[in-house]
Amino acid sequence: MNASSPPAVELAGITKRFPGVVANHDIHLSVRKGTVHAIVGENGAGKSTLMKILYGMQKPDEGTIAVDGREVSFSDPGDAIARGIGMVHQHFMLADNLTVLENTVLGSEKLYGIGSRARARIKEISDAYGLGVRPDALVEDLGVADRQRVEILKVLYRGARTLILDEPTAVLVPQEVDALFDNLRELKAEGLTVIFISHKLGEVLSVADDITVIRRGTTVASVKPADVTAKQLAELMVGAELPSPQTRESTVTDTPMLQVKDLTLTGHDAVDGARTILDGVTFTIRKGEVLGLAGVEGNGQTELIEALIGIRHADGGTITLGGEDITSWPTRRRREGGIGYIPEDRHRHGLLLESSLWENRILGHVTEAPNSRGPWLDIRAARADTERIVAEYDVRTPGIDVTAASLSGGNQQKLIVGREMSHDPRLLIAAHPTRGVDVGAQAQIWDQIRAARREGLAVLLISADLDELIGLSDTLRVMYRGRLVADADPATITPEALGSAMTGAASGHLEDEPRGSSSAGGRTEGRDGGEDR
Amino acid sequence: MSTALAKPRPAAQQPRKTARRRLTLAEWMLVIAGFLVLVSAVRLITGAHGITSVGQTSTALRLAVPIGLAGLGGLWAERAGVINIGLEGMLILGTWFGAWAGVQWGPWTGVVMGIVGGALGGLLHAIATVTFGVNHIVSGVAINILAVGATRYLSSFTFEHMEGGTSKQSPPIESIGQITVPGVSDALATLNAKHWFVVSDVAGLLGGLVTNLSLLTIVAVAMIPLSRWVLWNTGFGLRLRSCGENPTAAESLGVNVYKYKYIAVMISGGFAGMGGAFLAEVASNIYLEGQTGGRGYIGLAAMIFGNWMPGGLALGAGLFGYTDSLNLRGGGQNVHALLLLLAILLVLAAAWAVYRKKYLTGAVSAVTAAVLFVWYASVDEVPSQFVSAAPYVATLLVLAMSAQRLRMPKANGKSYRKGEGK
Amino acid sequence: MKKFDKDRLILAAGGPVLAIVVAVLLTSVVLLASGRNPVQPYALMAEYAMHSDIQVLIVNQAATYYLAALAVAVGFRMNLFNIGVDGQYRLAAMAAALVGASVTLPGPLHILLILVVAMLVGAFWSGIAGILKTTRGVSEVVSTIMLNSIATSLIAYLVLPGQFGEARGNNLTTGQIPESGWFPGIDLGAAGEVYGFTVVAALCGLLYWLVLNRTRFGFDLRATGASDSAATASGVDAKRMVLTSMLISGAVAGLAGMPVLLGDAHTYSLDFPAGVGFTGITIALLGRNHPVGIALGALLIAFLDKASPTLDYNGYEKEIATIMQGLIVMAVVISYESVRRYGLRRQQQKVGEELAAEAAAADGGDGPKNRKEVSA
Amino acid sequence: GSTSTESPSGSSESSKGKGIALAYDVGGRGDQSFNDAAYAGFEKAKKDFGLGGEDVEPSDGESDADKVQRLTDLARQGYNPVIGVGFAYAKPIEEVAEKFPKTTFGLIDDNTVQAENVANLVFNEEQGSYLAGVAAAKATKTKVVGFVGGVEVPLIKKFEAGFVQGVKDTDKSIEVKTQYLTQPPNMDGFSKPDLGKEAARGQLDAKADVVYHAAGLAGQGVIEAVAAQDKWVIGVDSDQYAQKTLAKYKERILTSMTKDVSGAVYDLVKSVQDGKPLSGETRFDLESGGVGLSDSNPAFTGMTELQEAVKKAKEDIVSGEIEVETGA
Ligand SMILES: Nc1ncnc2c1ncn2[C@@H]1O[C@H](COP(=O)(O)OP(=O)(O)OP(=O)(O)O)[C@@H](O)[C@H]1O
Ligand SMILES: Nc1ncnc2c1ncn2[C@@H]1O[C@H](COP(=O)(O)OP(=O)(O)OP(=O)(O)O)[C@@H](O)[C@H]1O
Ligand SMILES: [Mg+2]
Ligand SMILES: [Mg+2]
Repeated sequence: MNASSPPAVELAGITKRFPGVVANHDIHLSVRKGTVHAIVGENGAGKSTLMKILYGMQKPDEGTIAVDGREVSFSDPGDAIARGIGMVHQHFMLADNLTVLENTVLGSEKLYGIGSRARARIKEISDAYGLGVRPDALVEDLGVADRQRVEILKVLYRGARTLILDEPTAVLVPQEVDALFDNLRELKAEGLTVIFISHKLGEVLSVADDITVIRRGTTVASVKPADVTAKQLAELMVGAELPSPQTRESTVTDTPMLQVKDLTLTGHDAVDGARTILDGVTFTIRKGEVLGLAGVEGNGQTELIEALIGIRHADGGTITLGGEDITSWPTRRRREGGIGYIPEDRHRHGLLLESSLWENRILGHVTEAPNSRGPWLDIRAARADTERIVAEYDVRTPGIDVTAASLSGGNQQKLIVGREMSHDPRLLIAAHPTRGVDVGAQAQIWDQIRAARREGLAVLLISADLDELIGLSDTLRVMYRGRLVADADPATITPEALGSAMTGAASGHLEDEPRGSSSAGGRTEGRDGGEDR
Repeated sequence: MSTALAKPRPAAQQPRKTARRRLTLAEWMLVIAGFLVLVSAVRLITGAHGITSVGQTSTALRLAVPIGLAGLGGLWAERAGVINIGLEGMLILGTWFGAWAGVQWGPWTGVVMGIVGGALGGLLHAIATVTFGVNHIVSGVAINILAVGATRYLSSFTFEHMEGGTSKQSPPIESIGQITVPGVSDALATLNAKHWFVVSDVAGLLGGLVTNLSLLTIVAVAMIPLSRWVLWNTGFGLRLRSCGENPTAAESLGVNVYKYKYIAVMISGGFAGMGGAFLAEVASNIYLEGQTGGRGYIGLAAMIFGNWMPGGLALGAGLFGYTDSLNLRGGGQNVHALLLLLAILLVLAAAWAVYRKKYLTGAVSAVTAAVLFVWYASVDEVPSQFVSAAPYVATLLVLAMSAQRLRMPKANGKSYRKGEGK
Repeated sequence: MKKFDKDRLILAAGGPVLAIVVAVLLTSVVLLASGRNPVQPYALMAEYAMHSDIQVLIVNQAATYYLAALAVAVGFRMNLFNIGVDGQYRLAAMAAALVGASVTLPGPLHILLILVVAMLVGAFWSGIAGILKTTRGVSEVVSTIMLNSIATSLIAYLVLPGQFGEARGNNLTTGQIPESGWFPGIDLGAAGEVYGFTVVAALCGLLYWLVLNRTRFGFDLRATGASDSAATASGVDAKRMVLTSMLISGAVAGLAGMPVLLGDAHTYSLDFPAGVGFTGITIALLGRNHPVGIALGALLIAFLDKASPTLDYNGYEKEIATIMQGLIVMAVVISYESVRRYGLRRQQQKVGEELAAEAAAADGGDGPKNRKEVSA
Repeated sequence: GSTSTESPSGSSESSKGKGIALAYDVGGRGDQSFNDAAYAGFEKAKKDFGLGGEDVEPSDGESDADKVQRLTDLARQGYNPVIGVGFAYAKPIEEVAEKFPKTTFGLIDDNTVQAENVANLVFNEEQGSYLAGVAAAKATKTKVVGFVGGVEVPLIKKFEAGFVQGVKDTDKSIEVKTQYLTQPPNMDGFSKPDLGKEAARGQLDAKADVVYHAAGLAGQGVIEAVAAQDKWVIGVDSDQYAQKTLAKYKERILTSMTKDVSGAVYDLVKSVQDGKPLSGETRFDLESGGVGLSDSNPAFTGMTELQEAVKKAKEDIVSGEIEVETGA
């Protein structure tokens, strides 16, 4: 673009401290008008914090912000919006029980009212950028990709000239990512500026005009995509060489550990009555096998896990663990029976945030040694064992009496992994085990899963990170609309081919075509094709 | 308030066309008509003509107003995400301030000051819950205690020294004035007195709504559609509701969540205060210690009953006012008739449950219906002790039948801090 | 780790002390604003409470409050708000008095029977709310409010002379419990008699603590209160837990009537104390659901209750004590919350600092940190 | 430690004492009814005999122990007599009277406690109510009359029983509508005029044209509602025709069933002053004038037929010819 015009956004010397963490330290960033500027960095590097500062949601402790060459000071997002800055957050900022229209006009009612004018304007924007949103749908009825579009719509509706997209692709499948990038290019063509955050380096290299790397809260490099490779970029991010999930020595045995047959689940809710969530799900995991389950969020994976762990009761089908029918067992008995569980949302399902570490060590295993004897808790033993876990799993904490909330996400996750592994599970259900965890801890968790697998553990792995899924699994399945629609061999499959099956475009056995088009093998449904491997 | 158990998530890739099945207007009319026919039949069978008389409806309306106002107070606060169990205290402040100003400067000033008094209680609640992040229920309980102490204390400095007042009671307040729609009211009363099938019942129900209406009642009733309009049809209302659904999202769009919570809780207190003023000025014409008698809690119940919607809470308050009015107006016979009505309704519910293949529910309903019928057949009047429980039992029963469809604002009762959202 | 504990202790004590000081100051402001002496009422009340007979009254009242507050606290620990303690308490006291008056058994058995009836009836009444919540999703807040009023009607019916009650002058009672059903008190001579049941109340507190903090069941209960979703995932049957804790809460509520019934009244009559359940809510909040905290809260409220009459004798309004109660509750919860936040922030800060120091030491020691982690 | 009531002066045993002590029941002073009537007698006696005195209110939800404490406090301080207003004081007085044999304890509305130094001041409310029933029966034109009771307790049941009997004895064909406002221990029925108002409206709608209330403060609502429709209302406890707060409605207050609590308190104080303290049961009935009908409304005194019937009934009750039910 025009080199002489002032940068769209100029951040200088930004420092932001949180209790215990310096999230940003003396950050400098200059974003040219009409470009896509990518910011990369590992988890917890301080990217979101920086963007929140630019968007007025956090106040910097030090440093200045300039928009279009003029220095500004934002006291809340309203000020930033008034300056033409819009942000799509890493976590959706949508009110489920309000309609798309209401979510969109919220806070900017003065622009076009909240009635028909607003609706017309939304249609107009939606059509102009091909977003395809329905203004009167309730947000809770939308899928992730649609929600993503609503978020973008919200920003455009406010007439933003600078868009911040914080990890917009994390929950999208590759095809959806492509569609999003088309949108971004269109926006750029119109002269808008986009700040784009991701740690998926391939994406970044394909869409960005400039790249800034942040490590441990500070800018370490500014590069052009043409000048770097993904590997170089990654090493800039991490400050060291990358570990990899790829290790292939099969430990799969012939003994089935978990057998799921025709599992069916129908949801009843007040909103729309009966609805099929799981439809005849059938699969087997053998001892020493990691079965990876791919799928876009919301296609029944969560419910499948909940049915396996016993939080939900299936309407039909059987679950067999090591030859025993556990279909009618309550959660506690299943856990005592050797199911370990790393939940996808550790804050909601894995931890008592305001309780101490040793109490969190008891959670989920209160009936088992060393936590209790008879009806009594054995606090001394539980504490001792917590010390052991902290040491063995490298949980970084000054002690076991601090609350779980005061640990960082990665360390919380290590505690959970340690806890679940300490009860010698026969089956481990691991949902997004490394989500929000930094590279070091990630490798450690992978190692632990592999080590347990060697000793005969069966693992059901669910992850949105396709590299992790492919790298760790012995077998891959794809779940779509509550059914297992495809399977693949992780040794040969590509993320793209997997992605197309996740959108329902392909089914059956996915062939190992290098750039996996969606030409599916047989039209075998997951239900039938499940048992043949 | 309720700890929701795991709720199924919608499957992402299947946008559902019809999100929520609502009854159409025609279906509603049909349901209402059916109900009226049933009530009328029960009335004719039992001879309890009181159940749909003009007086009954008009009493029900008067008893429902303070509950409805308290409920509206609850609605405004909870729509913005603040649970308000301090409604009772705000109601008490409303009675005191309403009477204190009413005695000196006339009833309308009293109403205004009642609202101000309630809003002060709301302000305190907002300071505690919004600024200090105190548990909403705890703060509400504290406000209830404070309101009792403060009004008693204040009374001994004010009313005790007034002519005709004591430390527990204010002097009489001038009437706020009431209207009766001329002609219509009499005509409906005449029709009602004929005891015709359905016609008289409708006349009775309508008649009650146009007879001896206090001006404040009209104002209060108007607050229901007004609240509905403000909350759902204005930008202000949208912002306010967004604070109860997802305050972080609201914050991210530049909504000052604290401000809206403050406003909402103060309006909430204001409505409760108006309810208090109604109690002191219309329901009776004096302030009396203990006058509110737990109506704040009942209002809260009416609001939950009404699914956090103005129309629903009006229905809840109406149900409560109606059963309470039955109790106060020759309760024994009326409630006896209600037993029959309830038995018939339960038979219908049982049939519906069996049709929906919910056999257990069906069986429970059927057995309860049978018990009620036996009770109905074996006595002529229900003992007064049970009659006085009728409003509470009715509320509990209706809730038991409908509670699972309720949905409260998602962030209701959660503490919110600016800049700490994920 | 000791450092954290000390911090925690200071924080724990700091909250309430700060709060009471603030509440006293605010009350003084109220007194000043109304042209009263801002200090003398406290002096009067403190002086009055120095008397041994008033102390006995305070302790006796505190026993009732303590049990009621424990009942509320069991619910709170589960995020259940049992507003119905009052109804459960009254209904249970009435039923227990009825049964107690209509049987004669040897001493301990008689008392035991009365206690069992009280607990069962209390549990039954709260169980209705529990069942409605677990099967129909009815908010316990609403259902217990309704059940309070229904209990009133039910009691009014049952104590009618035609039913189970008997008339005694203008009063209605359930008949006198024979002496074998009286709980022996602790005679302090001129000061009066401390209810023997106070000891039982204290034991209940101990049991509460023991069950909650030292048993599997208690852990499940606390876990459910701390995070419903995490507890469910950990294998707690949330619905059963709701019902169980509702039943326990009701049973304890049933006991709340026993100090007075077995120690003094020996019958349920129209003037049996009501409203105890609501005071219990206040006290549970004051005591932060901790058995010792609740005991202190119960004593504080009982003190305000029993020492306030002296204000009347000395030309002050007794309502000053009520205002103080409200202000204390408000101030206490605000200061608890502030202190809790402060504590959490401080802890996170410390964790951060210690880890940073550790990392610095490690970095100084051997090579890049990441390498070390992966090889660990 | 010491007890709160160990009086350092030791004056407690002097016969004259510090004056009169009055301990109220729930509601306390300002209830415009029972407690206020006791207060009136207390004030009058203080003035007439030049005595000091103390009146004390109860707290919410208190137990017998608190009442015992209160009475002990008062007796120790040397008050004599010590009067407990309301039957709730029965047990506490029984206990405290034993400890203070030289103090006279007055107990209003209860006769279950027998002791040398306890004066049970009880009223035959049913007798007065009977007269109210007769008056209502004579005044009604629609042959429907109403009774509104505050809280359904035995005391108020007595009012109802006498009233119903009075009506029925006068004219069997008259229908009596009975309505209670609340159930114990919910005492709202004595303090919520709005409930009284709606209940009275219900009875008026059911054609009642004379309504008798025994509902304390809630009765004000009854009076307001009945007066608004120009029907007759019969007051209770004191002469409500003369009450200032009710001046607006006094034309429609036919009469009031008076219960002379004030006089009872005064009599008791007087007896103590005279050195012959009342002991045991003292009945305030029609004969003694402890209960009766007020006649300050000229409209009432002008109804000759009614007056004759009332007079006759009164004579019959006094002579024992008519035995009035108490509803127990
Ligand atoms: N409100 C807050 N209070 C305290 N610490 C915070 C807060 N927000 C962020 N942090 C901390 O600041 C650091 C930077 O967080 P930030 O969210 O900016 O990281 P990020 O680079 O966006 O990571 P990710 O890739 O995981 O999204 C982290 O250690 C985080 O825990
Ligand atoms: N919203 C928040 N409010 C308060 N504190 C927070 C918040 N988010 C994070 N923190 C704190 O910030 C610190 C770091 O948390 P976070 O999980 O983001 O770290 P991280 O850098 O991502 O670490 P890891 O690499 O182990 O995942 C912790 O002390 C955490 O308690
Ligand atoms: Mg992190
Ligand atoms: Mg981020």
